[in-house]
Amino acid sequence: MDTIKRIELVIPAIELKPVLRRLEKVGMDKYSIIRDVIGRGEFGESTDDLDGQLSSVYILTTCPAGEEETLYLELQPLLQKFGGVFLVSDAVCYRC
Amino acid sequence: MDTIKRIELVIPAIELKPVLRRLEKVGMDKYSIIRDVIGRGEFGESTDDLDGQLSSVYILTTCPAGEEETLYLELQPLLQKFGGVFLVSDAVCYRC
Amino acid sequence: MDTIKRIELVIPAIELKPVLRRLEKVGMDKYSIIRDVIGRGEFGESTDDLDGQLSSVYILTTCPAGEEETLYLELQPLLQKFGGVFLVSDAVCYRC
Amino acid sequence: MEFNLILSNILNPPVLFFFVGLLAVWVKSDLEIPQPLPKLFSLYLLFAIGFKGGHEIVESGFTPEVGATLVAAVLMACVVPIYSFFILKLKLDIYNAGAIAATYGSISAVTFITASALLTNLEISFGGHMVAALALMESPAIVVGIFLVRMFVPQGEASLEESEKGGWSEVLREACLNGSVFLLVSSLVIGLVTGNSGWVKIKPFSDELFYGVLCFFLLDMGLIAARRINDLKKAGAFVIGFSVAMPVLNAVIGIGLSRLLGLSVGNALLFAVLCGSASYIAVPAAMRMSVPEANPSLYISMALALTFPFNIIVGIPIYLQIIKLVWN
Amino acid sequence: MEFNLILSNILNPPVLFFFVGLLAVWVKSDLEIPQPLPKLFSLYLLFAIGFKGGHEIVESGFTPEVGATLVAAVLMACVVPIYSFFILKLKLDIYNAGAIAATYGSISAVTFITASALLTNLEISFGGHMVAALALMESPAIVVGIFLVRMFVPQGEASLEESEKGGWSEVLREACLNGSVFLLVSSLVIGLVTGNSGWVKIKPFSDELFYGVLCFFLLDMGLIAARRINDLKKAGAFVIGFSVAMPVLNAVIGIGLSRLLGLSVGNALLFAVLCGSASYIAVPAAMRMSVPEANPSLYISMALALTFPFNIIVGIPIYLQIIKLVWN
Amino acid sequence: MEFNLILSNILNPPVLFFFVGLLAVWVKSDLEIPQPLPKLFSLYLLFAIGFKGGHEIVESGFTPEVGATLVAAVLMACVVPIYSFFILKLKLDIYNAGAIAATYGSISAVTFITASALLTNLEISFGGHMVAALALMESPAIVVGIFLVRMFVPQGEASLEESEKGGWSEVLREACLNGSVFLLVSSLVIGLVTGNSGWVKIKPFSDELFYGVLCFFLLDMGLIAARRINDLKKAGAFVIGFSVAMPVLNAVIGIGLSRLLGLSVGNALLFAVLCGSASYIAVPAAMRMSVPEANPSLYISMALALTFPFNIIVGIPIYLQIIKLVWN
Ligand SMILES: Nc1ncnc2c1ncn2[C@@H]1O[C@H](COP(=O)(O)O)[C@@H](O)[C@H]1O
Ligand SMILES: Nc1ncnc2c1ncn2[C@@H]1O[C@H](COP(=O)(O)O)[C@@H](O)[C@H]1O
Ligand SMILES: Nc1ncnc2c1ncn2[C@@H]1O[C@H](COP(=O)(O)O)[C@@H](O)[C@H]1O
Ligand code: NA
Ligand code: NA
Ligand code: NA
Repeated sequence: MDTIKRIELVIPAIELKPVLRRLEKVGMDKYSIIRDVIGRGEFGESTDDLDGQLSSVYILTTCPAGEEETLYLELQPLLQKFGGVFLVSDAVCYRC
Repeated sequence: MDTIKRIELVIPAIELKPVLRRLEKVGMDKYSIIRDVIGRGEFGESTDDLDGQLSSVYILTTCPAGEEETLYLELQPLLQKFGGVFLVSDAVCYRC
Repeated sequence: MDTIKRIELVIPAIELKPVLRRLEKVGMDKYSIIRDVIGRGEFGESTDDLDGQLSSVYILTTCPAGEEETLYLELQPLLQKFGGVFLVSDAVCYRC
Repeated sequence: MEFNLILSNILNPPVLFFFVGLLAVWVKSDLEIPQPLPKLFSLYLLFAIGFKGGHEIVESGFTPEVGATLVAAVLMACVVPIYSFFILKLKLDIYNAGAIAATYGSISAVTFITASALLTNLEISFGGHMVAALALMESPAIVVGIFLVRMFVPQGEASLEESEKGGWSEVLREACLNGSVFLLVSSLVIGLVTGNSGWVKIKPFSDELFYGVLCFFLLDMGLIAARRINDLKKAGAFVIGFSVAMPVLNAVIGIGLSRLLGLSVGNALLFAVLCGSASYIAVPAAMRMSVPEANPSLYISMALALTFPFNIIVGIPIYLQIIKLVWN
Repeated sequence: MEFNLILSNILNPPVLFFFVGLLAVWVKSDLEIPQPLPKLFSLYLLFAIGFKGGHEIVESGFTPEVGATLVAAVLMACVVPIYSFFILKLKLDIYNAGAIAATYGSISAVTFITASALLTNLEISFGGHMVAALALMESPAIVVGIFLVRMFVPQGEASLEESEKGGWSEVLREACLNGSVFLLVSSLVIGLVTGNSGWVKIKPFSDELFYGVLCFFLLDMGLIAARRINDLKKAGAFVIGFSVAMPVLNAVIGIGLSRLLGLSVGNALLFAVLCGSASYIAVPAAMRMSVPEANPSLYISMALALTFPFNIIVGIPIYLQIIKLVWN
Repeated sequence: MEFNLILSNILNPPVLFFFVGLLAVWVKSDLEIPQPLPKLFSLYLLFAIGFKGGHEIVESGFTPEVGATLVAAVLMACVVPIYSFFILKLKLDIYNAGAIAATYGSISAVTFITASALLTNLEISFGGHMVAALALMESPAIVVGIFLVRMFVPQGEASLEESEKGGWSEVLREACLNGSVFLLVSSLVIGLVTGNSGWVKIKPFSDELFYGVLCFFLLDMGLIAARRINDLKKAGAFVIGFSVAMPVLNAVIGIGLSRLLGLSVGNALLFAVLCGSASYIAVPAAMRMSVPEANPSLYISMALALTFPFNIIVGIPIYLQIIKLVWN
């Protein structure tokens, strides 16, 4: 029952592997992934038509307060280059 | 690194287009969509059997504090008529 | 426009039915389900290869403050045995 | 005799797979066919039946019988929802009465396909234009149903809807352009214009796999129907009675019309099945949008969990038996 | 001679596509077959093999050999997990020993299918009742495995489980009614009851596409097996040795039994393959629920990333070679 | 004459289904083919075309013409992006110029398949090695495109990219190992090594369903192309002109080369189509990673919403007409 940070990422599907590598690097090795996310952002529309190479994935993970900064520093170059969303909110974790 | 409002919608799949039109109308033109959501609400069960016409979609978007009201006013007639969920929570946006 | 608790669960797909039964038991009969979630947790990797029997589902539901404890007590044995995540955050519900 | 027909209908693999689906749910097996596989099967079946219909119209030509059948089809699709509505209004509110009426005025492509598989089995011929009749009967009931609701609902209540949905033209457009109808009609037209050379190349795909895909589709229908049957437990005897009696009534009227028009046995059966079947895809989708006040789990479940199995299992052979009796 | 058989087995397109899958992962190609396409292929293969089996039982009739084979099949499915359990308990905890024992007592339908494809290739006949044996061998090991775990785990620990899962009847029901077994048995029964008329209509679908779909399915199996192999890096030599030695042992026992029962060469190979293969779908799904304390990535990966490729690539031709030597 | 060819091309069911897809979007029908069904169709088409190509190379043998064609193919795949780049740089920034150049240097498998379907229709023969040419032409343009971008972009800007993406070896690996190329080449090799015995078993799957699956795939392409056309509204006349003029130019150069090499009419058409088509899958996927500064909706939409329909509808018959004129 800890108060933790709940991190949400929406990133291009083709960036999933490098992003997970960085998540694990900073010790956030528990996460959930929802694939086939579509939407619209600064880089235009993200769809799953054709081969799905423009679709996005949604990643949910948690961390103790403060560590979200570490992750952000790690991910920032990727986010800047390939786009994506990085949201942090507060939550209480009963099991995670 | 702004504090923003994080808006979650769960609406009938067939209402996706009109809802997106209203999102864009109020200037929330960045969003993510997860399709094939099922569940249960006031209007009964939402499933994706048959042709999937009863399934729902989940929409995630963000806005500066205060603007969620504008969106709600815009969506309220649709929500009332076709059902759906409109949740708002606080988040810190590192990139969105 | 009530302040409510927003509950997120990530559980093994094969546990969906018993979990929903318990949700309904404690009166949380409005929820959304996203299937085909993959990820990594304490119990190792959750994938949807083969027949998908190791994939997870994500459940989103809401309740008045305080009732999350009731749900947690109900779900705890399942979570302990089969794994899964139970996160609670604050939200404002315009319609849910 | 009749029992024999029912048996030979039931011993068809596709119908048996429908039972497998029902059984799987009843014994709580975890068998399931996840989306979009059912979608694949239904796209395939619409494609195959449309293409074959188009091809066969080329073979047979456009005769007066064809014309008369198509006119009768549209007529039935408009009239059935009207009398259904007034029957339903006896016990249900206007919204649900309108939505259910539209459901029964429209058709079920899979019921049609199952009937045509039985005919092929029994070596009774039928015309490709019956597919055109199928296509023509899908949408009119939607328009009639919505019209009836708007007629009978007090003015004020319906106003938001109009502005939101763009009124009649929008409804008409959506009724005629839903994906299933569009694919079916397109395939029919392509089957028509590409003639024999197109047919030869498509046949191994659209004809020879047909039976197998139909088995899988009916397996899924069985799974869904069994799950939906629960939705009807709360509904009373009226609703359940309607779901079984209405198809028979409509089919018998269809048989009468077929006799008047001098249709062949095969065409008469398909026409009866079109009249007697109810839509659980196109119409529910339209009603969900246009009459959101009605309860989808009611009208979908009636069409899918009662009328569909009834037609598939006993309706089709009974209609055929009646036709055989009358025609001889 | 033996090498020749291995080669002609490997040069089968389905086996080659398995290699393509392995290779794709090793060279880090982004080739993938997203869900539910693998599910479609497996539903299709179960349907096709069940239907054909049913059809062929009609052709051949129910002989004493058939009865004896089915009894032997259930016997092996019960005995294999028992001796496997005691071997595994030497190095592993009771939960993992039970789950792995169940895995090896059950069967892999795709290994069976690949073996039957090789037989068809070599024009060696086999009986439709072997599919019934396959179906009968899928579930007993689940029950035996769970039973062994409950026997050997101290009382207190298992109590929560019982109350949660509803005890034995629930376990038995789930073991016998998992989706794969249910579809396989249903298709077999439908193939049986619809006889030749059903077969003729289904054949183009279930028989002629079989090889192509098997290629795609094995391609996917290759992709998965290659990814899973990493899970075994941490597992020691005991686990790896077990994954290869156990199938050979079980297959050889199966060959002995076949000889005693006087089975034909084709049936003996299929029986050996059933004994020697391990389940990576039905059993893991059941163990995940009933023995959550065991590590799924261990027992799935053993069956899928070691035993399956071993059987597919060298096991099947070796078993056939042994049978040929003994039978002549 | 030429008009006649265009007509007989258009009256092919697959091309007509492309129009159905376009039409469905224009009339706002809700017809759609959800993922991963399009993925299934494209996996199937690559498998089928690869396997058949491999089989036919066995039949025909490796002649000098084959060798010359393959060399010419790689040459064109390297040269086209270079001159395209300099043309594009006149109006666009370096990133977009590079990405679009790569797109046009690579090929579209479906355009190739549609052309081969027309040839089969007209009973004009062509060699299995053209599939090898297709495979060889898919990737070089990716490397050339990235190389051009790196050459012309000021040093500092590109530095992060290198470190992130692991430099050239990584790019090369990904270019050669993307899923489509990998499956195509694997199927070709398997078709080669399994010879006639493999072909006989796979043919009902890979050959006889081909036309039907192609119809569904082109239906989906029509749906996507119609939706993408909006992305081009903002793009100017230069971009639109390039999307139509470039394929013609490249195809004509391809025809000239074919003449020099003495290719047959069928092979010349396929070579022209390879040169004239643009990639909307493999290359965009690579460019999205390697040149994220370029706008995917621009280069995908050019290739998919303009060049692809142009080739499918009028390009292919025009190229064939030119070849016929020159060859006679
Ligand atoms: N404010 C936002 N809220 C939710 N999702 C977003 C938001 N901005 C971007 N996205 C998602 O992230 C993807 C990439 O965004 P971008 O890099 O801005 O193009 C988009 O396709 C959306 O799915
Ligand atoms: N409280 C809730 N929490 C999460 N999802 C909900 C909730 N209420 C409704 N939903 C979702 O929204 C859909 C439509 O809700 P309704 O309009 O109330 O029938 C349902 O099918 C659920 O998927
Ligand atoms: N901290 C977390 N944040 C997000 N998802 C998680 C987290 N921990 C576990 N999960 C998800 O829950 C599933 C089961 O977790 P576990 O029971 O810990 O193996 C995992 O496969 C993940 O999808
Ligand atoms: Na009707
Ligand atoms: Na075994
Ligand atoms: Na090209």
